[in-house]
This record gives sequence, structure tokens and C-alpha cells, in this order.
Amino acid sequence: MTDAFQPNLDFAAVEQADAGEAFVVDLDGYEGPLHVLLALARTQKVDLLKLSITRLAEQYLAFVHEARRRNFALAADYLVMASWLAYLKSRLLLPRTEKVGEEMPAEEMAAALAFRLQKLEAMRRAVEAITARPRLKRDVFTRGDPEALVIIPSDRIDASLYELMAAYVTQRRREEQRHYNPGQRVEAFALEAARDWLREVLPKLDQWTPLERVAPEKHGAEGPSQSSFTASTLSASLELVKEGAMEVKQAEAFAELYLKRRATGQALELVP
Amino acid sequence: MSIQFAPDHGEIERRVEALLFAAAGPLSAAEIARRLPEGADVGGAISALRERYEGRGVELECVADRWRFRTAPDLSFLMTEEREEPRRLSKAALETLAIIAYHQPCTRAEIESVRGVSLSKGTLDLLLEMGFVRLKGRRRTPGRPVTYATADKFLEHFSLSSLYDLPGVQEMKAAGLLDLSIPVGFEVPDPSRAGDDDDTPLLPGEEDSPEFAQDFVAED
Amino acid sequence: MSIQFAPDHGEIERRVEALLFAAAGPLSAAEIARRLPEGADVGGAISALRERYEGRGVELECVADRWRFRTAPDLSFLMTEEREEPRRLSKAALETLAIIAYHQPCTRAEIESVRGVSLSKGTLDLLLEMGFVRLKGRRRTPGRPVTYATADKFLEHFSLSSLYDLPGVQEMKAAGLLDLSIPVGFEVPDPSRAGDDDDTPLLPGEEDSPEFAQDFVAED
Repeated sequence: MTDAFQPNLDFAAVEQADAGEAFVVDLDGYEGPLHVLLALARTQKVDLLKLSITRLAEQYLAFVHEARRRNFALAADYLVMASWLAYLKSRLLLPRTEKVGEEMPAEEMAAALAFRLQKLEAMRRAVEAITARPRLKRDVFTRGDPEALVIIPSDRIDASLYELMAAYVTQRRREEQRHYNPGQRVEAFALEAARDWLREVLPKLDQWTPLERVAPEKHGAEGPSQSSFTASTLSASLELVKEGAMEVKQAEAFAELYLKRRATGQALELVP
Repeated sequence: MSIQFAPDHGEIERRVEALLFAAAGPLSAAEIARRLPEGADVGGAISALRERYEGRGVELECVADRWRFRTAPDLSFLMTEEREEPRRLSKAALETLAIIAYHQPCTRAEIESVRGVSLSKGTLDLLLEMGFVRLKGRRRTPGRPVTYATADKFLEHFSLSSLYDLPGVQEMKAAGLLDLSIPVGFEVPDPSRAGDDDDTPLLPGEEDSPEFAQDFVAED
Repeated sequence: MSIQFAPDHGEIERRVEALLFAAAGPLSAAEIARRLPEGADVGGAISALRERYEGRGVELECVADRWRFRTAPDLSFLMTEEREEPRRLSKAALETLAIIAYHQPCTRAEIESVRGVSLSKGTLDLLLEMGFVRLKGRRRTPGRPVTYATADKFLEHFSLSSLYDLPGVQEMKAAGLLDLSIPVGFEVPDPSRAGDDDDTPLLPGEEDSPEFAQDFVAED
């Protein structure tokens, strides 16, 4: 990586330094490695097809090196591109060996990269050209108060609000008939509420009490269902058991569940 | 901005012409003058324009001391609203749109659960392409399904100023769509109040790719 | 309706003028012709009108193969009240738009390969939502990727009469720059795309790019 390998760069030290200063500013200005390469290539002020890839690679590596010092978390894209460029540069500079293998000649790879940059540059120019055009409602204005004439072009889709409403109602009715109602949310007895409830009643649970009697009772039509009260109370009670504040027992599967406050100091007793 | 030296009559006339054309309503001479260099002969420009448009398809008209262009009265027969064979949305597309409109943001599965049938491929694509519907984000539930919402074009097309204006139960009743046999618990959600906090934005092109099919636009 | 005998050129011109003036959007020659007696020379009338309005404050222009009246571009400084501050498109969004415009129909992967970075979230959504870009169809290649194209609104917004009028399009085509097929065997590493297949759902942690709206809409 000494200058001896890059005779064409010998006279460019000053320019290079300028380019470095100019571009190692803020990585946010670049979308990706290609954008950086394009910006660097522009400073060479040459036809992109006659671009010196080695020189470009050099500048890019310098850019990444510098950017990394400032921004340690430099995107992987930039680093991968850097190593690829370093590789390409080395292949361009090294004397060509007879055994090329399956790989593309380095010159072609370089030309292809130049082509890509040219393409991106073309799109850049296109953006400039397009945005320079008169824009509707910024530079040119159509009639502010058009008359009642409505010519509906034949490629327009016609649908009225009424049809929309009708389509909606029809479906909701069909849905109702299927006894499926996702609109009605099942209100659940929240776990937090169940925990609070249990802590409240805990002092009174000095005897084994069936779960159903511990769970809050449902009042009126509003609110969670009784089974939700029961289920959440059970879940909360298991948490309290884990905390060591309570005990639970059940004789067998599906049998009645009993809850009881756990006396302080009492060893945790596992009941099958 | 660009020309500050006194513009000639022709230039003033051009400017008045452009102002009247682009204005959302009739303009008074004073309103026009305010946008022109001081001392500009607005009256003269209006007279000149009036003469220029005399007998044309468009004329300059004075209403309540304000000026506006309007089409010549004898051509009003041209201006009748005409519905020229616009394509109609298929039933499936319309129904899907309706559900999205009222239940947004909602997922494909939610749409299907209301409709009771699976969405045919392309229905959503069509609505997306028409700009009636947009990808909203992702539901923060397992599977992170994409959610759909209506887009501005939807409001535009149905002449709604906001989702708030979407007809509700009252309007549905008034339109005779809901009669005495309103299903128990029938509720129409208010999409203008739908929160989007349960959504995360998504990458474009992420959605499972429905086919572009032809079957969703009826021919008539 | 009232006049069924053949109207002369002047009368046809008047009618075309009135129709174009009254219309809320650009009209195609066919749409105009439909309102006129059979055999009316719409093309001739449009040319005559174009000439008549040349250099006036209002001009006749062709956008997306349709015709509309609009104010002269040099008078834009007058239109402070009518001006709408359009959403500013970010550089990324503009580049994406340009790539779609010049290469259409093209896929998301193709856009990304030209830019050398993956499309950030929402860029395409925004362009679709603004109506500049539309889903075109599917590429008949493995994976059947969706292709994108510009919509008429793009041409209307930038005062382009057709895609042939895109600035520099002929030169670019001649230079082979609009060819999407990258030279055979050419592989610049594209790490941004590795592991970011369109089909792979995005995990929340991967979304390290900024907010949905912020990275493609500049604030000012």
C-alpha cells in the first residue's frame, strides 16, 4: 500500500487531501457506499467511464478510515464495500497471473462499477431536471374554482358512500347470523385487580376455602363474566403461592380447589 | 418578486388573468390590486380582459362587485354532469373497503372474520393500487400482521372531509339500511377515534403477496 | 343537445375552451370529443386554443396525454394564497421516484440495486400514497416481484405531457444507462440487501432506521 504501487497518484496528494477534508464530515449525508463513491468520483471531474478505480478506492478507504474514527459504529455496508474495493484495487495493481479461474477480469469489474456509478449519477441528474420543472400548486395553478362539470374518465372507479354503507351493513348482518362477534370484546378480570383482591381477602383466609368463594362475585350484567373472575383469581393465587403468601390444594384433577393463607414462618408444603 | 419595475398594461392584464383563474372565488378589484405593483391599472386590465373574452367559451363576469371567469351561459348544456361508464367496484372489493373503513386499522384476518370468507387474491391489491387503502403498520400481536387503513383518496372519492364524517348507525338507519331488526349489540366503530398506538410502521413490500387478479372489477 | 347542426370551427373551439376551463382535472381529447358533435375537430381546436393562449397569464398544456389550463409558470410569485406547501420529498424518495420513472416498470430490488442501498421504510409507501407511483403488475421471474410504475399524477404534478418527455430520457437510453440488467457476473457486494429478503418479516430490532415519516420527508 505504498505510493510505489500507484504511480498515477503521485501528483494528486494535495487534491486527495482536499477531498478527504470535504467528505469526511457527516456520514448522515450519504445513503450508502455507492453514494459516497459517486461523490468521490465527482471530485475527480472526469468521465465516469474513465474513472481511476484505484484512486477512487484509495479515497474511499481514506473516507471510511476517517469516518470510523468519528463514528465507531460505521455501517457494515461501508466496511464491506471498503474491503471489496481494496480487493479490486489489489487485483488491478498486481501483475495479471495466467490462472484467472472463474473470476471476472478486474478491469471488467472496475468498468461495471463505473457503469453503476454512471447510472446513479444519471438518476441524480434526472432528479435535478425533474424537480426543476414547474410544479403544480407551487409554480403553476389550475383553475381555483372549477365549475360543476364532472367528466368522470372511463378509468375511474365508481363507488358511492351509500354502497359502502350498504356493503358494510350487509356483512355485519351476515356476521351476526354466524354468531360471531369480534366487535364485542370479552371483558376480563384483570390479573392486577385479581392480585389486589386476593391481598385484600388474604387475612381472612385462615381456613381452606373453595376458589369459587374466594373469587369476586359478579354483579349485574356489566363487567367480566363469573368464569373470568374465577380464572383470574386462580392465576393470581398461584403467584401468591410462589411468593409464599398462600397455599393451594386440590385432591385430584378437576376437583375443587382450596386456598388458604400461609402462616408466616411455616415451611412451604407441597400438597399433591 | 422578480419584476419590480413597473410592468406594462399587457403584463398587468396577464397577471390579473392568472389571478382570477387560480382564485378559489370571485375577486374584487381591491383584492387583485393588493397582489399587483402599486399603481397598477386593475380596472383597465379587467376591461381589457372582459373584451378579450367576449364571445369566447369563457367569459369574465361581475358578481357583487367581484370578478370571476365562468363558462359562457349558452354552453351550459355542455356542463351537465355525466357519468361515463366508470367501472364499478366488485362486491368483494366494496365490502372489504367498507370493513377497512369502519374497523381500521384492521388486519386481513379481521376482515376475513367479518366477511366470513377468505379474501380473494388481488382484492386488497386493487384497493391499495387505487389509493383507497394503505398499509398502516403492524399489529403488536403474535405474527405481527400488517394492518390496513383507508388513505386520503378514499376520503376524496367519497367526499368526506375526515373519517369523522363516515356515516354511522344513525345514517344507516336513515338510509333504510337498518330497520327494526337491528341485531343485538350492533355497533359501528368510529374509525376517527381508532388509535394507532397498537401499530408499528412497516416496510413496504412486506405484505404477503396477493395476486394481481382480474376478478375484482366487475365489467359493467 | 340544443344545437345539432354542424357547428363551425370557432364554435367547436369555444366549446373545447369552456370544457377545459370548467373541468376539475385534465381532459383527454377523447373525453372532450365525447361532449361534442360527432366528427368535431378536437385536435384542431386544441391547437388553436394553445396558440391563442400562448404567452397569456393562463396557458393550455398537455399533461399525461390530457389537456388542462394552468397559470403561466413565470407568474407563480403572484400565487401566494393559492400555493400549497407540498410535502417535501427527501432525496431518497426523489431518487426512488426518478428510478421508477426512467426504468418503469421496475421492482423494488432493481431500485435498490441502482441506489446501492435498501429502500428505507415507507419510501415507496409515500410515493404510492401521494399517487405518484402505482403498482404495475408482477415480473415474470422467480418470486414474481411486484413492479412499480409512475401514475398520471406524477406527470400532472411535474407538467410532463408523457413519459417520453422525461428530461434526458433519450440520451440516457442511447447511452445504455436505462438498462436494468447489470453486466453479467458483476457483483458489487450489496450488504444492505443481505438477509433482507422481501419475504422475510422484519423483526422490531432490525428497524434501526429513523422514524417512519422522518427519513423521507424533510421538515422544511
